Amino acid sequence: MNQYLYHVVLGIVLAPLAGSLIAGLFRNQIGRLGAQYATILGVFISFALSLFVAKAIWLDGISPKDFLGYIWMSGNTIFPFTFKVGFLIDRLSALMMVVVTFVSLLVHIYSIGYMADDDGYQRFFSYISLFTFAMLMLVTADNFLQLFFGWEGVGLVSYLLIGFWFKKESAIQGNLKAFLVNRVGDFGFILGIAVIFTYVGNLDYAAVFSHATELAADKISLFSGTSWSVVTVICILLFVGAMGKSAQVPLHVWLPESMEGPTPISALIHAATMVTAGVFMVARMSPLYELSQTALTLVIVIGATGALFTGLLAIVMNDIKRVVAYSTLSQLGYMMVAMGASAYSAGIFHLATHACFKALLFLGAGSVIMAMHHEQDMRKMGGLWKRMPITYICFLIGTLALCAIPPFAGFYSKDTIIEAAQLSTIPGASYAYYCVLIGAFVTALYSFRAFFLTFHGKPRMDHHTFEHVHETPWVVWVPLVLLAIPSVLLGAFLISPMLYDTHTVLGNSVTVLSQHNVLAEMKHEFHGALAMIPHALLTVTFWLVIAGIFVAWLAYIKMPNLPGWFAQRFSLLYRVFVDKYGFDALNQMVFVKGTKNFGNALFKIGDRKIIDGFFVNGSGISVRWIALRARLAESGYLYHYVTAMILGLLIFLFIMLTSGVID
Amino acid sequence: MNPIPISMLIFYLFAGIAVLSAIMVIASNNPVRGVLFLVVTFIASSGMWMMAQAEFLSLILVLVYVGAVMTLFLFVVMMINIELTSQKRKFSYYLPFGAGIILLLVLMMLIALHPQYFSFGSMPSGVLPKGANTELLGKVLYTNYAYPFIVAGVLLLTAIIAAISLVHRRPRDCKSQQVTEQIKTRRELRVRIVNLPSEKKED
Amino acid sequence: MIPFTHYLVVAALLFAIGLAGIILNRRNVILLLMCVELMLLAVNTNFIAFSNYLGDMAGQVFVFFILTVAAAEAAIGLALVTLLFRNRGDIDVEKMNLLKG
Amino acid sequence: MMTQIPLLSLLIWSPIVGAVFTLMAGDKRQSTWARRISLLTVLINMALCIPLYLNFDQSSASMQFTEYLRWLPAFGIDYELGVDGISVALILLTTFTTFVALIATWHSIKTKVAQYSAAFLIMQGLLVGVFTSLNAILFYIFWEATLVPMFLIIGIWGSDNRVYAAIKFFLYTFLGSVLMLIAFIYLGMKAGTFSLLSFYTLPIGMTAQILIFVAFLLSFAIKVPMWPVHTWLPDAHTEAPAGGSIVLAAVLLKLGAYGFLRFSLPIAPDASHYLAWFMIALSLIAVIYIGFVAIVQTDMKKLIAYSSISHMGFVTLGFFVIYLIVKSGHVEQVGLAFEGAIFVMISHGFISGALFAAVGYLYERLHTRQIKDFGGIVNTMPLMASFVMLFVMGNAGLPGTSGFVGEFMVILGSAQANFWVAFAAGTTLMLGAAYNLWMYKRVFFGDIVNAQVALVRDIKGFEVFAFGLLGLMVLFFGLYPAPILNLVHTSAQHILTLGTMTKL
Repeated sequence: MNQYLYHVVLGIVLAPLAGSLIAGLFRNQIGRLGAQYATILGVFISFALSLFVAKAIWLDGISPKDFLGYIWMSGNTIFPFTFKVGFLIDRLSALMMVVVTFVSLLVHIYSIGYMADDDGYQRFFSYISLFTFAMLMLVTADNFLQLFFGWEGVGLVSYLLIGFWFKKESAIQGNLKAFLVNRVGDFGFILGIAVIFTYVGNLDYAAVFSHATELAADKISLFSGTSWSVVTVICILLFVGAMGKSAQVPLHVWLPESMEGPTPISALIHAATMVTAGVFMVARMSPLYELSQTALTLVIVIGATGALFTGLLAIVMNDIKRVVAYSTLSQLGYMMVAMGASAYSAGIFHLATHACFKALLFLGAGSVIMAMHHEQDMRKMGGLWKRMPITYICFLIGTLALCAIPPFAGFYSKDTIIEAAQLSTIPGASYAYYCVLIGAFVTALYSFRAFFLTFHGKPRMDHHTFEHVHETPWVVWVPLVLLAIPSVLLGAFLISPMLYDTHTVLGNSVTVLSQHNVLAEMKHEFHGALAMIPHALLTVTFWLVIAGIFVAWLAYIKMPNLPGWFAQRFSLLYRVFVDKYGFDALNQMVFVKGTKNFGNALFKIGDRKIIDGFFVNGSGISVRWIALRARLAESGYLYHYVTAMILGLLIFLFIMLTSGVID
Repeated sequence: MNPIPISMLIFYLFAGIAVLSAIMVIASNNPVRGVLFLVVTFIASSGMWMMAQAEFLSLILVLVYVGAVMTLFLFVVMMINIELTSQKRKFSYYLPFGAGIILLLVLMMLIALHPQYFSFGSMPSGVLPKGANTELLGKVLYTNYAYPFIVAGVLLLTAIIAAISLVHRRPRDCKSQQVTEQIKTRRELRVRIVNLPSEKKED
Repeated sequence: MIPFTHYLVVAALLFAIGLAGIILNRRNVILLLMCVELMLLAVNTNFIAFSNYLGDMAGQVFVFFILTVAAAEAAIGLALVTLLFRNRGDIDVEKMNLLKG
Repeated sequence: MMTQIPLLSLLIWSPIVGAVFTLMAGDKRQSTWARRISLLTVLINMALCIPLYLNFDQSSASMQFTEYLRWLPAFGIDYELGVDGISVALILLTTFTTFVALIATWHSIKTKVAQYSAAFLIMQGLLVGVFTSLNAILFYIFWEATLVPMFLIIGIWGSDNRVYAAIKFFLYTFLGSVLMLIAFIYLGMKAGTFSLLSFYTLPIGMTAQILIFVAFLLSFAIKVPMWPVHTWLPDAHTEAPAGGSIVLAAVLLKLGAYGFLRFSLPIAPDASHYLAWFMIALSLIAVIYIGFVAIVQTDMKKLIAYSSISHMGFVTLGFFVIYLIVKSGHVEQVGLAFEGAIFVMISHGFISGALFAAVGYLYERLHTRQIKDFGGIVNTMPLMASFVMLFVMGNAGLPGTSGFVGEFMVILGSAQANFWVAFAAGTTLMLGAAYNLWMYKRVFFGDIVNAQVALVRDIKGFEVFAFGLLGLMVLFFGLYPAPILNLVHTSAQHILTLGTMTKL
């Protein structure tokens, strides 16, 4: 069974890689169809095998398995370490594998239609398969090295895909920004790994987790006079990595700009999978995070801040994809709040439902964009519901799920998170609770704003364009439908097994200390998925959502002048939102310009002036200066030389006589 | 006070002549006179050498040096027509400097000769073997110093060849045809093709 | 016998005069050659004095060779002077500063 | 174990003999014969490397394949050769790099091809000589001799400002070496022989050790180059032809690092220990300062040259951070940073070589190296762009490429010493990505900016072959670094034992 399962896991991970290599290396030989089928087959195999592994884990109940791939490197007495590539198959990674391969498969299919008339067709499929491979490496890793490999690997493919349309200046600007901001996170991440390694001497999860309590007891002094628990330092550093990858404030700036990539990418990478890697990582590291109250506080505060404040920005965005992108930022904040509240299962639950409905929203938006001939500005849409009914319904389902309307999937996961934040006792939890509560209102407002602007109201494009808008081909809408189904049902079906059953879906692959266990408290209130619906009607969350929808309807359908009036009345606030709290300006000023200026200063003053100018060329110049003066002694006259000789002779004679050498 | 021996007197005479005429060599304005004073110096020195029992060399100095080398000097001085523009002024201008240096040098040597530094006692003082100076020299020269002697001969030969080849005048202003040069020439050496832009019409 | 040091003093004087000649002479190259001859003479005198004092023929042999070399030197030097005069028209020492840095 | 064939001598002298034949072949008939002979010579040398690698006993720390010929016994100067694992790795790198440099610039050199190829062959032989010498004077001779072919390559086949660059290169590196010679002579006088292994066991006082260390430091630091004696490198690289840049970056810079581990650490361990903080500070300045400087470069070659300096900062950091690790009590773990540094040396050879080759290809086609003259190359040279993406990512230290492995090991090792050292070293993750990708964006991405770019043709033939080989190396050692590390484990341990043992 073990050997068998090992090969299955290898198949899951390597099938997309094989597809990617075939599509990438032989793109001219196999053509568009070949590339498309090779990659889809690869991902499909991966998906099917993931389901098989999932079945083995949950239904057959096999215990977590740790497979050794190969020894990356190992050493001798002065190098008593072993770095390896290995696969950890447990409940968490099985769930992630299913989510990743499922969304990836649908995005592959969807891309057939979306990318149909693009020159880089094969390249595109090669990239997304490569991404699937990297993501699978990330979720199946059994050690930090491989985690980091997958971590950076998805970053690379994300970079390549955002810049897929490399002729577009905004695209290549966006991908550079995405990679660099991610690298800032990775900087923290690798330092975290380094600290772990210093104290444990091993990068395997199992070894690290078994040393967790010692890490919590050890102290590290980073600044003189301070003394921190090692586990806190590790968790904060790793969380910096998660902030980069999962776009948490203040490292969130890259995600909106990543929307310059093709829409399927936004769905796959920047909504469903890659950006949730940080959430996954925190869940995976739960045995460490549980031991550090400080780190959990940081997680919950950062998460809550992101959940509320990036949501507010979505209200003023006009680009349909940007709205969805900011909503992703907001939802990622929710997931982090769940992590911070130690409700790891709830966070992962939200991750799964969010993967479905956010992918649905993105693909729906992509469908709209396709129909509108790559127009993304919502101010030029409107009234599309008649023209593209399937997209309309799917988008509505996605929006409802996002807004947490019962009984859609988002309701169950999000409601749980809000409640978890309320119950959590760690510092910062109450702040988080109010953030996510207001966030629910904001979510409803912006998502229905986008919905109304796009599908309702009067068409704001010219008549000719409107006439030509029609439903997209089946390869596009079938994935929408396939995603819409779980967006409706997943929550209700999964909530009990995920959160409350005796043997939950995640089981012992996450660790929760009893004093943090908010889900255990909530379990007493839980009486089945259906019972939650009437109960929800009595909660403040639900009514905030309804209020949000109502305001959106009021402002964008009933009284379309309201937003303009509002923007004028509160122009300062409006500007703050449009400027995205000034993060972009700050980055541009401090980091981009600052780096360039600093580099220029070092180069021009340090290298050119001081080192090269003063020392290097200076020594050359001084030699020349001395030589120019020394040559004057060379008069060329014989008698001068003779005089010099005699004087020298005299001096030596004198020295010999006085020093008594002759004796 | 002991009477000064006659040999000492003779030595002082020679020495005085040598030094004085040496001074005249460098002080005289006319090169011909300078050469002649040099001859006097050599002859006086020859006398001193004679007194030091180096008869052969002293005669050789007169015969070969004065007879041949100095004559050569005279020839050259006379052959080259030097304008005797007065440079006396410069001479006297530099004289104190030169005299100072000489003085210092001589002083230093005199000090060096002082017994305190120059201990003769440690030197093996000996007497030249009995016999004719020429024979003695010949014996050593043709036995122990045979090779240097040969080399000296070669050196003289080389000097002769060098002197001749330096001064030898080739027939000048001979305008002969050099066929090889003409054949070996290439086009690039003779003709240069220049691209001249055609003139544009004034608009 | 004439004291040995007398010879050395005379030789030193001759040598110094030769040197002074080189320094003071600004006119012609031939005088330089003559000064060199003078210095060689001084050196030879020293050799002879030592030879006599030490009773060793080696000093005289040296003088013999020095005479040879001096003759060769004089011959080549004069040839050069001739050549110089032929090419430049004068043998003025002050105009010979091709080595000027 | 002992082979009858003097393998090392063959590796040193056969390229030089080949160079003589190449020169004899001359530039007649479009230099066909010169090219063929030089290629054949390099291939023979690569074949010679196979028995070297296979017969090398990885479990032994002693010098292997030793050769000994009496040369100047009166002075203790002998023809003494031998290799350990680190030398073998560098010899393989040298041979491989020369091969790549020759085929990468197969068509780009048009004048004096025979002399050009011969210079490379001679340099290869001399470099192998440096890596195999076990006698200080022999080492010094090879060390200085390598300057000559490089000087010629830059000075003859370089671009506009080549004379300034060549002289700067020569004088700069020469200056440092002289002090090394003085240190050698001192050691030689003291030991009575110039044999390297006898230097290792020679007890030396602290003051003498520090003086020796400083003398070595100047010589090796200039060669590495370390900040602040690095300014010759950007100029030399900028002006050198592509092949010269490849060899310069891939192998010549490693001479300095090799010197540190072969001479400074074992001969003056106490001084190394005493001055470790200074070396670490210089290394970190190199990593950060040079990273910033690289960002603002406008010339592609300069940018890559600066990135080389930054990477070499990692090498020296790895060498000297071991003393901090020892001090912080992780004595048994010093191998990580140290071997990481060695790995950076090897990996940097592949990546920077490839990047310089890439700039060479672009220069050959567009006759400019200025970043602003490019843009949208990916439209016309997709294959080239793909390869360069791989190398740029390797240069930025992406996991899965060889560039990552060494940096990862050094950062992890530094964290064992001090968190802030690792912090400073880790900034390269951001800076490296910034300068590499920003350059890539401006050169390759975007729309076609001018007519020259629109007409340029993609790489093909030998160019693709060279890139393919390098890319294979970058990926292979990124995914499976064990072969190199297995090669150097025992030798590194031996050097570390010597380097952490007091000689007072």
